Amino acid sequence: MMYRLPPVAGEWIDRSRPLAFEFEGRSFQGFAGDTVSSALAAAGEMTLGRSFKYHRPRGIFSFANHDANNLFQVASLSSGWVPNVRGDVTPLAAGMRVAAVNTIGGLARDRGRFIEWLAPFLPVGFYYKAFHGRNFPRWEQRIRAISGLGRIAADAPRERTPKRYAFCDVLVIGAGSSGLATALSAADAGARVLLVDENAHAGGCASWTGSTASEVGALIRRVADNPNIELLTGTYAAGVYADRWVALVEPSRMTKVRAGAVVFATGVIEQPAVFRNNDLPGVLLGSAAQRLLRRHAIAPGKRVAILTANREGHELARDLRAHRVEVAAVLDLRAGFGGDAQGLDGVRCVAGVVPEAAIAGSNGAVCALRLRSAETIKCDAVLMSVGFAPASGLLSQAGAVLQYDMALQQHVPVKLPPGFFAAGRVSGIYDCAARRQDGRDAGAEAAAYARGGHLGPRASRPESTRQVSHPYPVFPHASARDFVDLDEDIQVKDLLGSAQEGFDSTELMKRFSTLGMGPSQGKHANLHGARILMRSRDATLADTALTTQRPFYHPVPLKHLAGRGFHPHRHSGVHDRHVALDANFMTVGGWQRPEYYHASGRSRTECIAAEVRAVREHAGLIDVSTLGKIEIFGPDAGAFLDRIYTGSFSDLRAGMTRYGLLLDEGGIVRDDGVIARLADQHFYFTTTTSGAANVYRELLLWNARWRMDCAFVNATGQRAAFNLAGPKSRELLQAITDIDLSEKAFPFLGVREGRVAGVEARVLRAGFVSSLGFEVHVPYRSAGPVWDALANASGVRAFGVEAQRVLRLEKGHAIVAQDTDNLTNPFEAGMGWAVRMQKPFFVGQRSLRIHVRRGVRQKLIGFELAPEQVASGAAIRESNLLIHLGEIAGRVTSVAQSPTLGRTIGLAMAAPHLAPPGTPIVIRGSDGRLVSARVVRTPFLEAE
Amino acid sequence: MKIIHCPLNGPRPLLEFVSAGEVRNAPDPDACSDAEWTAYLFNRASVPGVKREWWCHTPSGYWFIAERDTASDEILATYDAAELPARAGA
Amino acid sequence: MSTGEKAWLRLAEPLRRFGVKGPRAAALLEQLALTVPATPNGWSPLRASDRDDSSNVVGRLGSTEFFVEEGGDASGIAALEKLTREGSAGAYPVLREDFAVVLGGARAADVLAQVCNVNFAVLPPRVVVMTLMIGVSVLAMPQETAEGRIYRIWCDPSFGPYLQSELEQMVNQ
Amino acid sequence: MPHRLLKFAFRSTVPRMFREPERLKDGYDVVIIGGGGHGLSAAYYLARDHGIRDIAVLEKGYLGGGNTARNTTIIRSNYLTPEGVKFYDASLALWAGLSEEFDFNLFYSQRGHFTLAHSDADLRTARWRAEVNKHFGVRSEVVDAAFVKKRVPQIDLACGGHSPIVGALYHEPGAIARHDAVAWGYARGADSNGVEIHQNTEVLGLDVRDGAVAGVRTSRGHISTKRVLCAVAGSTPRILKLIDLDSPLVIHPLQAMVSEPLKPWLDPIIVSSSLHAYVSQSARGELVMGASLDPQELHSTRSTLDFAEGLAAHMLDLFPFLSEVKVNRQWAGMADMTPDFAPIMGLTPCEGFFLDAGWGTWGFKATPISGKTMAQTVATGTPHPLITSFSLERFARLELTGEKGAASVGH
Repeated sequence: MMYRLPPVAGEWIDRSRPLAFEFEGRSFQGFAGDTVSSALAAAGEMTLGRSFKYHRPRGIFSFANHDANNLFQVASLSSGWVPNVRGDVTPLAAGMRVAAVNTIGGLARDRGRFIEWLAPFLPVGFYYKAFHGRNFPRWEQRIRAISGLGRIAADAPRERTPKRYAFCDVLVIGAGSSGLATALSAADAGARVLLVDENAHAGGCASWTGSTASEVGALIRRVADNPNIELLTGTYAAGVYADRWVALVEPSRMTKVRAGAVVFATGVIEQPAVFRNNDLPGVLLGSAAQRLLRRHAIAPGKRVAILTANREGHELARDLRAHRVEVAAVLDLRAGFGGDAQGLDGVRCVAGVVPEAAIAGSNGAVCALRLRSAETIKCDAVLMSVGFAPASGLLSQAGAVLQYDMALQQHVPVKLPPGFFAAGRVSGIYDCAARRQDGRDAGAEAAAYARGGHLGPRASRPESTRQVSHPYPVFPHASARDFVDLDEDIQVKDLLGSAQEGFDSTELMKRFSTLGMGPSQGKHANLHGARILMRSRDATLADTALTTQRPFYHPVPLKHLAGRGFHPHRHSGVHDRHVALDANFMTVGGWQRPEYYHASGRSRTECIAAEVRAVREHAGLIDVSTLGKIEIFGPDAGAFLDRIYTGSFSDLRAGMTRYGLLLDEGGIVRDDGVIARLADQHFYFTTTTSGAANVYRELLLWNARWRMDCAFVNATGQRAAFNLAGPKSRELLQAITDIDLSEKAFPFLGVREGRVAGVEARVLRAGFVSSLGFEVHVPYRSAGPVWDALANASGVRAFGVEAQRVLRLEKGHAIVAQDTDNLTNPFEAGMGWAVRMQKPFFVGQRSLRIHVRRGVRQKLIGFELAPEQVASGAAIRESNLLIHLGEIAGRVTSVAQSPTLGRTIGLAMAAPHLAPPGTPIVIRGSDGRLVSARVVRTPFLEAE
Repeated sequence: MKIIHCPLNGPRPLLEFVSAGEVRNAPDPDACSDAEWTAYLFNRASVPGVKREWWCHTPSGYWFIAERDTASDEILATYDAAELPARAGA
Repeated sequence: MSTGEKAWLRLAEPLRRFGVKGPRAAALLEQLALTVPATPNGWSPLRASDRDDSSNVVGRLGSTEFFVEEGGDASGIAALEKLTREGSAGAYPVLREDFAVVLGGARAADVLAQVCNVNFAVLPPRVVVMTLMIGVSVLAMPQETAEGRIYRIWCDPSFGPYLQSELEQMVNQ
Repeated sequence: MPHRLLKFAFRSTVPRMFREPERLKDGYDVVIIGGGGHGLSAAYYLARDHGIRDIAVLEKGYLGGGNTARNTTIIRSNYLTPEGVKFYDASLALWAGLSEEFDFNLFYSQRGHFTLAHSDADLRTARWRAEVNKHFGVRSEVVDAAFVKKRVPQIDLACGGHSPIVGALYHEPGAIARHDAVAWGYARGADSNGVEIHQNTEVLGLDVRDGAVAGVRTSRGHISTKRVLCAVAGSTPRILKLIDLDSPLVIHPLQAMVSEPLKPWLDPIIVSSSLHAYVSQSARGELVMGASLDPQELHSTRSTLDFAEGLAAHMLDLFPFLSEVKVNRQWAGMADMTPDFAPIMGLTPCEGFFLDAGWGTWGFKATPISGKTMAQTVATGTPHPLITSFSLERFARLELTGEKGAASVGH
């Protein structure tokens, strides 16, 4: 059983700050500096979780976020229940409530454990081979219910954690002895260094692999004192992206750092020995025991057996004894262990050991280890130190090439992309002095690269020949439970079975067996998986590549990725007026636009109808500031517009406007607007609200290609625009402007500059919603007073987008992208009148020639419903289909009940043979009812 | 995120740019056949390799040329469109 | 990187703004004895007589467009408006109703780091940066003043309320 | 417990699911380039329905290792155009029976599919699709926000107040399946019908004589054949280059990411075209999340951080309580996009060279029907009626399909 030791030099816990918390409903106490798992271990809790598939009891294994044994459902004071909290690395907080995930009825009495009895019936991929057929939905429900781990809490709040950008010359990932040395040498070379480590404190494993705590402490202090180094602990690099863009995940923030150079000092991940019951609580990695011991002053057990194949295992034994922990035996898989066992007199050291099985005691944790020699060693902990794999996830994300070194029995980077460097054990260098040397060299190289320089090849690379990894510490058992992947409960036979069935490449095996697909992404499993596969094919790891490693290195909470969540939106210069008028807003192209204005006691429809009537009978005012507004200056301005729009503009008289239709090169309608000529070399024109940004950018692109002599200004946001429409608009506007609005002085389609309400304005005669109307364009900051002057004119009523839709429909005007789609050309949209085919050139012209020759395949028509249909409650909505002889013959693109005409009118894209006015058509309502209508000429409303 | 060296604004993250795809010369619309025209409209040289593309730095509305390897996403050169004839000739 | 002192945000009222672009825009500035920043995307005090920390500045956007911000009687802007309105070939008026703020304080850089992916530390002192700030196109200009380094920021006025509220939230944290 | 499980307890060895032929033969009746879902499915139906068994499927990497392994497994038929709806509806009909047919559980799971509408423009498109779907007997309906809330009680209809959900297109047949298993199932089916599957076999060249296919040069030797079917998605341009065939295909990365396993809470598939995000929960409990294509052409499966950031933000707009849920892994596939968001299927100017491409973001759901229709097309030399509007010539005729209107997020 694990227990807390007296103070250990350099321990991370603060014994003066006890923290009370709850686990599975029972009360516990740990210390500040504990993780959830270490606090439980210190209290002697061996079983901390249940496994994914068989619900086997599980405890501390890697104690380093390399396995998923200890996943918890945690509620802290600050948050609701959080799923899948990694207890091994999550700092303990006062008042935490902790429960194991994936149990049915609690950790101790987990009813899920009975699933293991079915194990013989559940070979690898069993779910592919059963459950299908009639009853699948029922089976699937059960399978879903037992799969998955943590539970979401639907009432949990949206956490808004900040994100920040950072820049550094050299980013060093990993603050072990190699990383610390790297950072110092890079900083000495003048680089600004960012040093990150996922642990709560720097130092890594240095203090138990060759250095003393004080040596490491000294290194850390030098780093802390160096003004050129910023050290971030409790921070992991989650992903490495293009151009050395690295995601750093801190507890409550994500930093996106752009590094001039990156050094991976990420170290290694200890790999387990595979034998029967190697997953029992109390069977853990040697490095896990070291972390428990040195950081949290926890003894792995009262009487421990060490299963090893390297010097590290023997050092562990020495270390444990130094802390008065009884070592039952050091069991070495190697034929002999030379000098490794020095200083272990009195401890039984056996060479050439083959483990048979770990044996569970009454508490479910290990109580003995049986060897193939039939000997059984009583112990309450088995510590495995048989080899390592490089922590190479980030390296392979960066595009490094790793190769399996047969001498080391480890993958090592053989090729790193420019700007990336590696140092220390990740490169297979284990000797402590050599690791620091390697770090110093890498730091110098990285600093030089970040400055745009390059150091020559190193005089000498530290030798990396000491073999610390056993080539095949896998000891399959006839009755299995010899786990390769603890996340997924994958045993040796599962992998052999996959290979046997034909899934005998690393990728296929992974996918069929789900090896490495669990929360720890195979950190402790992929290597052995590959070894087992290769052996089954009589090959070695040198002959294959590991499966691709992708972001993230450790999982990242959505809140860190999402950040505060920004939603850019635009307000017109009179937004406050709309609010004051109780507008119902809608979002259009990023703008907040009034859909209609609430009137007390009136329904939405009534409000819209009233707004329409105001325009028809008197005058209405709409804010059209959202329209794109572009100016073109220069000698070629007219010629340029001739090439862009379908109409001709070089012959447009100054003071006049003309409709502009924009196509793409395929001849499809893209955008439209009104183009005004203010002076010989000065045009001002509008685009649709949603098209504004793209149209402006497209014009710039065309001119980057044509290089004509004109300059462009995007005035969209800089100018406000209001349309005063209706029979009374002229006299009302005349009262507040110095422009002569008389028909003679200011004809239809005219444009004038002058003052409106004392503000410099451009005024366009607009006919979109009514025969008589004036669009007033003024600077953004003057919008308020001008709106007030117009809105306060007698009887003027503000109207919104919905009323505008009805009004323009009555006038038979199509809206691009509502009444047209991705295949519509101008002739089909009834806009042929705006196309000057005889012009020398315009965008889309060449394609139109083909369209014309082929003839139209659809036509935009106007229709109206027979009054009796409306009376009978027939409802037609936009996108309802036209049906002809049982086939689809078109669709409704716009429809509305016209308050002015008292009829339901609409536009539809229809088969050409239905186009002639008077043709009866049939529309299928959403309820399936067939409604008869009649094609009519547009505009529906000639003149008010 | 990728860095693009805008000839006007210097190195900036991809976020600030949009691309209009490969630099392509339209055939003479009056001389070419329908087939040649539709081929220009739709067909692309989409085999991976180094391509000359139109890129726009959106905050400044500046269009320029980037030579990008569509296999590695590496950008080998960026320059003002005025240099296009010279570079294309080269 | 950051002292205890916070960052602050100030609306750049009542300064006036105007722009001019076109092949002869630079000539027009010179004609009015206004400074023409030497390099594209550089800025300088509006007149030779203006000090480095003056609020009267002219920024060069690319090579042929200029952005002027001026306080007091804004006589420079008035002159530019007049000439361009009368139509001066090759120099065209650009209406500038921008939303304008000044970000300053010891932790201004920390605020910028949350909203903008430009490393001002490595840029020349008299630079005008056209970039994106939390999704909005802005002009940003660092300036050394008695209050220390400040950042003058301009954007399309319709985005003003959004940018202001987001920046204020961050400044207040 | 299903009886099928019983036999496992008493069986030590299991047969290979598909053989691993030692060497390539000198010639085959049909050569299929691409051992993904589409290629294997075509091989299966050629052998089963058309008695053509002398087939080699050539796979550059491992079985189903391309987009079959990388897609997010959403299956639906709620398309916009008649040709699209009919094609994918036929696919769903085949999907339903596959597990039984292969005696291999593909975990084909009908979950219902919501396309959320955040604006009246969204609703207009939703209704358009619903009306066309219903016309062809496909179960799709425009539903209101309350209905969405009923099926997904946890969703935030206000989307944080930024783009409220005003309704949705609900497509009851919407389903997911275990993507790898689809390739394996077809491989097993093809293999048992005599088809040879050759992994790690790359096509290096194509022999064309007098405008007709004559043979295939591979990394493992030369094959003579008169019929070649190309089903290689993102690698199509590379293959077409071998016979100098131009196409409108452009390759874009399509990215996705997956969360840690959670206890089941999300039943249906949720798509928001305005927010460019979609999500479903797999049988393992993982949230499988994706968005729209990367904007630039790129022949790579690299991941980007900004993708994960943007998608995460939108996920939290829809499901704010997922703030603490962790994303385990992101990845990408190479989508071969067409200008009109519809596939390119059928004959080509090169006689005997058949093309199954342009699968963009919709290839997985078409796996069965693309195989079935291409099999008939290859066997008879004339396009299957369901694919005539997907021909390569449609672009030269300026007769594009109208699918683009509904495909802002291809899932």
